[in-house]
Amino acid sequence: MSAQRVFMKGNEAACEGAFRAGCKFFAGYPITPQNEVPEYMSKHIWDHGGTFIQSESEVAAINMLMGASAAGARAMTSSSSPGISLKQEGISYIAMSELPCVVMNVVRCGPGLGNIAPHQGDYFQATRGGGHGDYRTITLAPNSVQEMAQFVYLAFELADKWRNPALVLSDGTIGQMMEPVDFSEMPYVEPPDKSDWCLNAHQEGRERHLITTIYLLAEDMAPVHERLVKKYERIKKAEVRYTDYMSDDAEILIVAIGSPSRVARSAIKAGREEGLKLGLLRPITVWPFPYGVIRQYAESDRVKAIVVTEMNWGQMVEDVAMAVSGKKPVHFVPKHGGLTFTPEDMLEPIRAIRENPMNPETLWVQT
Amino acid sequence: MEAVPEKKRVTVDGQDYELVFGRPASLTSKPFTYCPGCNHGTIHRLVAEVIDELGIQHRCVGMASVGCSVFSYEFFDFDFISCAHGRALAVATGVKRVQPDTVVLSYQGDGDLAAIGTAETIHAANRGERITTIFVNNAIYGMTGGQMAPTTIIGQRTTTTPEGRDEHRIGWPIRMSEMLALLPGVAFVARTTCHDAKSILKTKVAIKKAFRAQLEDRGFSMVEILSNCNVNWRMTPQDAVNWVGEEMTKVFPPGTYKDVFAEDQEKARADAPSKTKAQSSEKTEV
Amino acid sequence: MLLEEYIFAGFGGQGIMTIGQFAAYAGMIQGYDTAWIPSYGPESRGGTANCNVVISDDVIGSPHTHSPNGVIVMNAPSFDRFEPEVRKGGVLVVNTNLATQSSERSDIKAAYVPCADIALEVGNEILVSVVALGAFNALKKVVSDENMEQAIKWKIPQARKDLIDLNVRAYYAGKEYLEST
Amino acid sequence: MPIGFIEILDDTCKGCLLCVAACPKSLLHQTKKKINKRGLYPVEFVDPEGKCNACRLCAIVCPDVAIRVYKQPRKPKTEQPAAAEAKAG
Repeated sequence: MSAQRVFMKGNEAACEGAFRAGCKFFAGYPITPQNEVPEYMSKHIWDHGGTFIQSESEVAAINMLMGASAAGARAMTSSSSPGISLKQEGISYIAMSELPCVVMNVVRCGPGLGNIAPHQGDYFQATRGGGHGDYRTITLAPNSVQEMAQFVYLAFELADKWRNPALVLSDGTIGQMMEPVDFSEMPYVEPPDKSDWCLNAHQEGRERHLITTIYLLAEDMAPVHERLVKKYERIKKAEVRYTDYMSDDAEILIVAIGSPSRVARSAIKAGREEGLKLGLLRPITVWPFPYGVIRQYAESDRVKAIVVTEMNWGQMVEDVAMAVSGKKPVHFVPKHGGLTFTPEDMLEPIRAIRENPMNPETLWVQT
Repeated sequence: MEAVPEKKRVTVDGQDYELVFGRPASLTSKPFTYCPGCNHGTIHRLVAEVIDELGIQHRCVGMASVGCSVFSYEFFDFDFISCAHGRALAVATGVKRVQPDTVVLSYQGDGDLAAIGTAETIHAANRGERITTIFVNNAIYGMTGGQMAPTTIIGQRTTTTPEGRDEHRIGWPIRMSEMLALLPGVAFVARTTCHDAKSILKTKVAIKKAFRAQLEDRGFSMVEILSNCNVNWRMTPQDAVNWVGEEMTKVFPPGTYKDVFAEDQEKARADAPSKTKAQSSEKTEV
Repeated sequence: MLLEEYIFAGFGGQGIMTIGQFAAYAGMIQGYDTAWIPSYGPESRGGTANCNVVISDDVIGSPHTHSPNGVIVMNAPSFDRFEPEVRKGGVLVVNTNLATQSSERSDIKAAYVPCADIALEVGNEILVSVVALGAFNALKKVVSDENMEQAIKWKIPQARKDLIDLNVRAYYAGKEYLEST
Repeated sequence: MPIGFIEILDDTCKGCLLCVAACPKSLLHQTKKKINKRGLYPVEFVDPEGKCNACRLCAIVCPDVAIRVYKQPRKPKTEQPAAAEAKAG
């Protein structure tokens, strides 16, 4: 094992990932369970030549990010569910302005204030745009402290590559836990030069730069939409990421992200000891979603059923069901209210599914 | 609608004439699209003139807010970004912190700055962000068709106060300049009007001071400019500017509410007697 | 295969979170994968608090543990809640200064340590949890004492050398109490 | 010879008439003789007696920068104030 490992919280590791990616601006507002992010940022971002602002609201934070990004900096904000709802306005504007930025959501339980326990109720919000209008945000779902750092690092890269907001969809467990992290794969980088489009004080002798989201005439707006749609199509082709575990010979495929995907790993190990041939497919990008690979599993004769485990009332399961397209039964095993899964919570319904792949108890049926 | 290009000098009947009033360089050639008589145009011109005189056109970055001035970037000839309703000062904060060399201009109306963006306004001011804000207060929502604004005065009829603004139902017009003047982060805040030539010239002086506050790194600056919306007020342009001068100024008294430059001078004056004493004693010694 | 799952529980302010981090960090430098997670929230100030520690020689699945094989309870409510959860063959350390119950289970190894008394002897009441950790690790022996010392030095700022020394002494005091009884 | 004169950009003028009220010599009028590209009646400048002294009040109140003001250069005095101004600046 590497000697370079440091032991830290997921929320702090995310900040370190950001520093290594050259993040120079952070604005945020306190909300549990992501408070370590602004705390860590406020302490360390100055050493990296950046700026930290504790904003008056999440609404202001995301708009500060818009300004910082428009001015050419790699910029990041983080929040937890209710705060991310407030940020949706700004994310919509940033997406339409085609500005890069990174937004991290350490998801807690909603709706409303809910509670501060880990949850996955913001999946739809993250993968369907989230704010008003028609847009998408690249969304990465880490399941370890290592990935908190790595995915924030990657999110900056993808955001700049596509000039689009990139989301890191974490959850309270991943944000709050401490684990060893290895930063050797995350060298410090200089952010790309954006002076060909950013707002700056060096306008002499060049065309002025305009960043706007308003096109009052439909015939002006249509080409902009077309450009965005084409971009999203290219992202869908280029950026799908996923990982699997023991899925080569699996008869029942579990699809999970975030902390439930870790529990699923424990469940698969325990299940295999009692003869259940289980495997895991874990999307890393939930937008773009790995429809193709799930479809392949669904089309395989070996796979008898697909089980989606989520800490919500059923969100990602709809994407999975879309990918499976009725070729195999899709089951949904949820956890509500901020409770966390135990491996047994997953194994018990899976045993029933093995007995009856159409077991109505867990079968996901869309009416 | 390109006008004939400006000539700096013309000769008429053998007599040379110089252009003494033309279009500022910081404005694009596009004619304003505001309603006839609307002071947005006047204020745009004043801001552009000040930017020209300070020689900062190519350092300026503008925030276009939501309201009638949403397309202000069509008219100002420097980098611009259009912001969500009320969020201009948050966006401006981001720009200024990342590019401190820029001169950041935020151009906002009353709905934007004093209703939906109140929090952003107060906190940008309180952080003392080096931003210059032009706050155009015309006591009404112009672009959406004449609804009540936070600055609508008592008794004023709008499409959402058809009987006139009733303070018992909806509260009083909000005085932003007076409020912001209380914040230590604010370097300069003044309220001016645009209802006649004299007040327009005063407005220009205030705008210049506001930019100076930013250029000299003193803090947040804002000029609240009482403007008209003759169309939604259902008045002629002349009646509307008269109403600004006669009625609006009663509720929104023009004046300078915070001025670090004046405070500097006052301090210098207060220190002066002791200095002159010291100097004179030195002299006697010599 | 090594899979150690611990729950440390007590009042907020007793240093429960800190000893969890000591154990997890020590596990990491010993070469294992480790995870630490608090039960976080508003109740973490002054109320009951607990944290989970997982140490494994394989990739760690769930960081939450529901059947721990090692538990420290620093007060009576924590005893009531977690004593029944200890896995068969697991270890339970009880701070007898605040938890006067004793376990009737024969399938676990329980140790009763007057942590607060020992901490006071060492020099400060705030060391109460570190004493418990010393006793706990004397039973567990999963990570070495040297690595525990390293963990203490990692967590406490170098400028507070006095505190580091106190913590190390408290750890060994707990260990010695257990070994002497 | 008049001291000054103004040029009204017909297609920029929106006929708001603020300049008409501002002119101390009443040299500006809404004539309705012509209609501009916007479909509005631009203001007309009529100064047969050469009264305009290029005071700029019309241009100052014009919300559309539709008025250009021209003025005879001051004869020998021009140098001095300009130099003084430059020093002050």
